[in-house]
Order: sequence, then C-alpha cells, then structure tokens
Amino acid sequence: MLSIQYFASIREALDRKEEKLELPADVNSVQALIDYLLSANPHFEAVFNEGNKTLVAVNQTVVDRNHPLSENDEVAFFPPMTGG
Amino acid sequence: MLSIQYFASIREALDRKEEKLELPADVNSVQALIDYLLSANPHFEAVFNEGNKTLVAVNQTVVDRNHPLSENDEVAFFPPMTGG
Amino acid sequence: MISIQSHDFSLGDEYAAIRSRAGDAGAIVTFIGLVREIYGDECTAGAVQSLTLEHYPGMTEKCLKDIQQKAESRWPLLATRIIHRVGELHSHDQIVLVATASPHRQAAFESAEFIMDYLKSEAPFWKKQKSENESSWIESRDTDKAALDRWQKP
Amino acid sequence: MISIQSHDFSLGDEYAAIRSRAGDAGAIVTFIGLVREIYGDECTAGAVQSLTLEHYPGMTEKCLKDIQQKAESRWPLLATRIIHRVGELHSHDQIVLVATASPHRQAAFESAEFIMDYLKSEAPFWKKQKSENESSWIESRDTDKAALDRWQKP
Repeated sequence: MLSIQYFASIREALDRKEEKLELPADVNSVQALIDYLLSANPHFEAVFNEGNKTLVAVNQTVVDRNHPLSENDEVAFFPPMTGG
Repeated sequence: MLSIQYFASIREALDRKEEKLELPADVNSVQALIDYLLSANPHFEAVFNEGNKTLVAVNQTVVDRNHPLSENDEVAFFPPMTGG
Repeated sequence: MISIQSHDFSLGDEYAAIRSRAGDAGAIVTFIGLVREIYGDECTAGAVQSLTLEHYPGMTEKCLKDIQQKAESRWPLLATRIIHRVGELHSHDQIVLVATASPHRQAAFESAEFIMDYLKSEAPFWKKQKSENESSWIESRDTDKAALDRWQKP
Repeated sequence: MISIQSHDFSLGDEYAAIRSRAGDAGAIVTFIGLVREIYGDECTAGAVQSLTLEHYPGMTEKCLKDIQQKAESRWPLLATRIIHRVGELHSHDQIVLVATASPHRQAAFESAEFIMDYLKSEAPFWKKQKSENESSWIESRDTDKAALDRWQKP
C-alpha cells in the first residue's frame, strides 16, 4: 500500500491531506504515479504543471520524477520550502 | 605639553605608563618624536625596531610615523591589538 | 540537539545549556528568527495578522539531523542547537533558533549561517500569512536558494 | 549601545533589551567570545590560569563607536550592542558580546562578523595570559588581519 501526503498550498488546492493507494503494476516511478493521479483527477493538473514547482519526496527524501517507486513507499507532494 | 601613553608589552618593556613632555621645536612629527625618545633613552630601541610592529596613535587615532605633531597632542604607543 | 515545537523558547536558557555542553568553546553564535510585521513579499499591502507554520512530521526531524551533521562534518563544532516552532505565530514572535559553539569564531559564524540557509530552503516547513483581507502562502525566494548554493562551491 | 566593563553580562538580558529596541526585526545574531583553556598559540604548553585584558580608555570607546557606525552605514541594522570586558578573566568566562538586529538574516550575520573582525584587530585591547609557569602577551594573528581585510574588498 502506497501512502501519499500533501502539504501546504497543495494540500489546500487538492483539499486532501493524505491517501492510501494500491499501486498498479505499471506505476513504478514518481512520474508514472503523477500520470496515474492526473488521469484519475483532472484537478491535479494545476498542481503538477511546471510553473508550480511542486516537489516530491519519497520516504522523506526529495527526489526527481524519475525516481522508482515500490509498493510500501511514503510519497509526499509539497511546494518549495519556506522555513527559518 | 605633549602627553605620551604606553600600553601592554610596551608599557612593561619601558616600565612606564605615561609621561608629559615639553615638545622641542624641531619635534614636529611622530618619527621625530621617536628619534627624540631614542636619543634620550636607549631602552626605546627594542620597542621601535621594525620587528616589534609598534603602533602609534595620535589623539586616539592610529597614524603612520610621518604624522605631524602639535604641542597638546595625546600620543600613545602600543603593540598590535588583540581584542575580541 | 533538535526541537520542533509549538511553544516559545528562551535564548538565555538555551545559551546556558549550549555553553555548559560546549566544553572549551571560544565562540558561540546564536541566530534568532522573528516574525516581521510585513512578511514575505513586501509589496503586498497590509500588516500580517498571523503566520502559520506547517511542517512534515518525520521528514522535518530527518532533515534537521542531516543539516546538523553536515555542519558538524564541515566545521569544528563543540555543540549545536536548533529549535524551529510550528503552528500559529504573531508579529515579533520567535520562530527559529540556531546556536553553534566552536573553538574559533569564523567556524561558529559560518556554521550558524549554513544551518539557517539550509533551514530556509531544504527543511519541510511552509509559512502561511494572514492579513486583514486575505491569507496566502509565502513563496520561496530565489535569494534563499542563492544563499544555499554558495555553500556548494568547491 | 557600547559598554566596556569588568563585570560579567547576561546574554538573556541583553537579548531582551535589543529585541525590544529593534522594532520590526526579522533576525538577531549574537556572538559571545569566551576564554579558552588554551589560548593564543596552541603550541605553548600549559593551561591558562588567567587572562588579563588591558585597554586604552577613551580610544576604546571611540573605536567601538566608529566600528558600530561603519556597520550601521553598511547594513540595514535596527539595533546593535557591543560589550567588551576588561581586567582579569578565567577559563570559560565571557569576554565579548556582539549583537545585531536587522530585517534580514544575512545583514545580521555579516554585520556581527564584521564588528568582531574589527574588534580583534582595530580596537585597543591587549590580552596577557598567565600559565602555571609564565605570563606572556598574546600576539596578534595574521588570520585576524586577513579576516578584517576581506571587508575592504570592493
């Protein structure tokens, strides 16, 4: 079971904080997951277009969209950080 | 009346903290004062040789040895600072 | 030592603690970040009523430990302390504390600045400001990214 | 605000004071210099028993005001604080405090570092260390001069 979390402006835009997902066999990378989420919900378009600069973390480390996914991974989508 | 102060290692080397001096007419620069002090007291040699890096302040501002002197100036000799 | 907390902190207490942990330190640098009346983009009018800090529990702690270890491998540090607050804050509230202790002053200064630059751009915190009329997420700034990049230079 | 004093200071109290003076500050940096067990040239053996700080009354205050004004003309500072102790100090005692408050973190960091670099090489303080067997004046270091020189670059 894949766990997905959303933070900050992305959490608000999608109106969801987290979800669990049974990973389809062909969804084996971050980009494949994004494509899958987009096909299920057109609302995601605004979050994943290039201007949005959405970041993705797999197992709490920021990765690029080619990063492979395994079925028990913890995925998170969020905007650029503004800490400090 | 010229006032001269000595600090730190120089104060200890010369065993004097301060002195007042009636400025001879031809002593019109820091270098001339140093020459005058050297002629009066050979002990000053150790303080004013180049290796010693002795600094001079006139009226509480560090100056070079060509700096002019006036009769009521406050002159100070000291080693490089080690504050902080 | 790292804390992510909603409650405030006392610089005096934190300094006393790091000073006693730091052994033969010659230099202790502390940085405190405060909520400004006008935050983020200074062109948007209206004083900020509040600032809400969201974070990613779990990843935040991981990032802060990582930042701390990076600093400790780069400078001779005797002790470090990071506190980052989350939740709702108001003007002049303390947001963040970074303290570093080192034998030498330049190491203490540089490592504190390094940790702050990482906190700004690499740790999963997000700030939302609420003004009289609207609330909006503060956008990341290129200057913060540039501040971070300078530590990558060889 | 500038103080030259033989008595100790409290970082907590000084921070509270600068924070209340600083208005809409986003960043406060403090630097505290401490007496190390082994001071100056680390090759000379023997732990330091005490450190005595001598200064040039009058010129010291003038230099510190000058350093403070230089920093204030170079960075957007909301408040600064300098305390330098004189007289006899011992291991782990506080020697010096520099605190700067600014809207922005880089200005707060840089100005505090700038003031410290000036204090090291331009303000008329001299340190004498007393070990078990001897006492000697601490020599100025080329690294401190170099640290100061980097602020002169265009």
